[in-house]
Amino acid sequence: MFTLSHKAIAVEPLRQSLLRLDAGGFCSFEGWVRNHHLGRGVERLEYEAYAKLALTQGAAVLDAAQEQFDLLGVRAEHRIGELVPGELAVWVGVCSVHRDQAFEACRFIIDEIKATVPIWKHEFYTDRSNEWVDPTACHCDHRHVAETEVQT
Amino acid sequence: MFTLSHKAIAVEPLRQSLLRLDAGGFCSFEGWVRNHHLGRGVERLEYEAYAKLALTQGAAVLDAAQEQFDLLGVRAEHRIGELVPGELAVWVGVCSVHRDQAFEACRFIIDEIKATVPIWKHEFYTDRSNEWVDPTACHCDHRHVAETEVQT
Amino acid sequence: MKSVTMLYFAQLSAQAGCAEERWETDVSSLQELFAELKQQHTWTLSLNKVRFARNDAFCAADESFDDGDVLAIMPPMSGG
Amino acid sequence: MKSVTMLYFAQLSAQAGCAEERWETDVSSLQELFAELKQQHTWTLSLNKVRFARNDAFCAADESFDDGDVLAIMPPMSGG
Repeated sequence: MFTLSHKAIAVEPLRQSLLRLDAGGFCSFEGWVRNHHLGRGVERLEYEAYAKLALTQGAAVLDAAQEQFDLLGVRAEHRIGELVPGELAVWVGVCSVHRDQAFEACRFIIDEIKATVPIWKHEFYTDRSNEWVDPTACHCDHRHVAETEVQT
Repeated sequence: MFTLSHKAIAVEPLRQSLLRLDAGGFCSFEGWVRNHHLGRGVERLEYEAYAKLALTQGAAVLDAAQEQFDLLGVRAEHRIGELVPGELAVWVGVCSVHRDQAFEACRFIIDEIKATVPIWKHEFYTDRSNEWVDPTACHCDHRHVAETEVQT
Repeated sequence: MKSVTMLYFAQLSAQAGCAEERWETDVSSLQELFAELKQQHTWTLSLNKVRFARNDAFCAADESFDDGDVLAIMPPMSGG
Repeated sequence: MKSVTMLYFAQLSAQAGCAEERWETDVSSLQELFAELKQQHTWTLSLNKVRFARNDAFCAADESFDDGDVLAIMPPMSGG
């Protein structure tokens, strides 16, 4: 199940929803809001979603993971709205009989969510500028160039 | 920090010990006690440790991960004593600036813990037999042959 | 002439000054519609960067559309 | 003749009937000590399967030891 949350993501209920007596390995990934990006201080950010399509596409990503890997459970939740550094942006959890499949599926799911689920990150920096993050504008692994608007 | 616990592992305090404002990715792995192993029903198991060496070797594994990967935090805890299916046997958590390093380090750590930290699993089956698990006795990925003692 | 509901997101919405609008058009594919709207809203993203949805489902740039459709134009995703 | 404290774990301990014992020996390396104890305790594991520790630190099979040392013989690990 893929869900969107306007409130702080509660990790423990998500994790507990996956507990199974026949599972041996559980892998989770959490995306945390960092206080820096490309050398700039991040003060806060906003996630905007195309909610209806995000929910169907998120579910499709989890379905694809279940087809591709040997899993006993999958769950993901993405936060929407305004967040500050230290907050949880996205949670992915996977359980399986063995750890291989859990690790690989978890990695697959977060990569697919980032690339295909219609959610956008608007970063607000400590220098009062802000930017819609565009991962496709990378010049290399860790440098983005996108439209920067200085707040007036 | 690598720790051993005689009580149920509490996930949330471990996770919270890794929270950092400059970290963007967190990956955790949990080993859960399964109710089956190689086709046999597992009723309970006991983990025995060479505690003193397990603590120094566990710490060495985490140190090696920090040398090999670009990490902001690592933490692992292994349960000792008697466990039943569904309980948490081991927890590993890693945070980093980016998710690549978090995933890879988490995988490295659990693999190294399993292979090098002196802890042994004694499985007790629903058919009343029991066995000290020997991963090196694998004939293939998922079949072990080891000394089986039938309880009298 | 078809009348559609357009949905814009992130920088496309910021540059257009609205997240949703009615649009009347004679073009027949989403990519032609994008070209029309790019000029109208002075969008900076090029066609190869955007993705389209028709009635809440992803679709190709050369997809056609009908009067009354809800059409979305999306910049590169950046969730996670 | 050296007197050492032996530590056994898991199936080695189960087969020996004890987890710890004093042992008097004339051999000079851990692998020789293992051969001696394997016979004594009818252990089924072979040398290439076990690991050794001397005074709570891993060591090689050809390591020597001193009177008073604490020596551990460990079967393949199976934590996790």
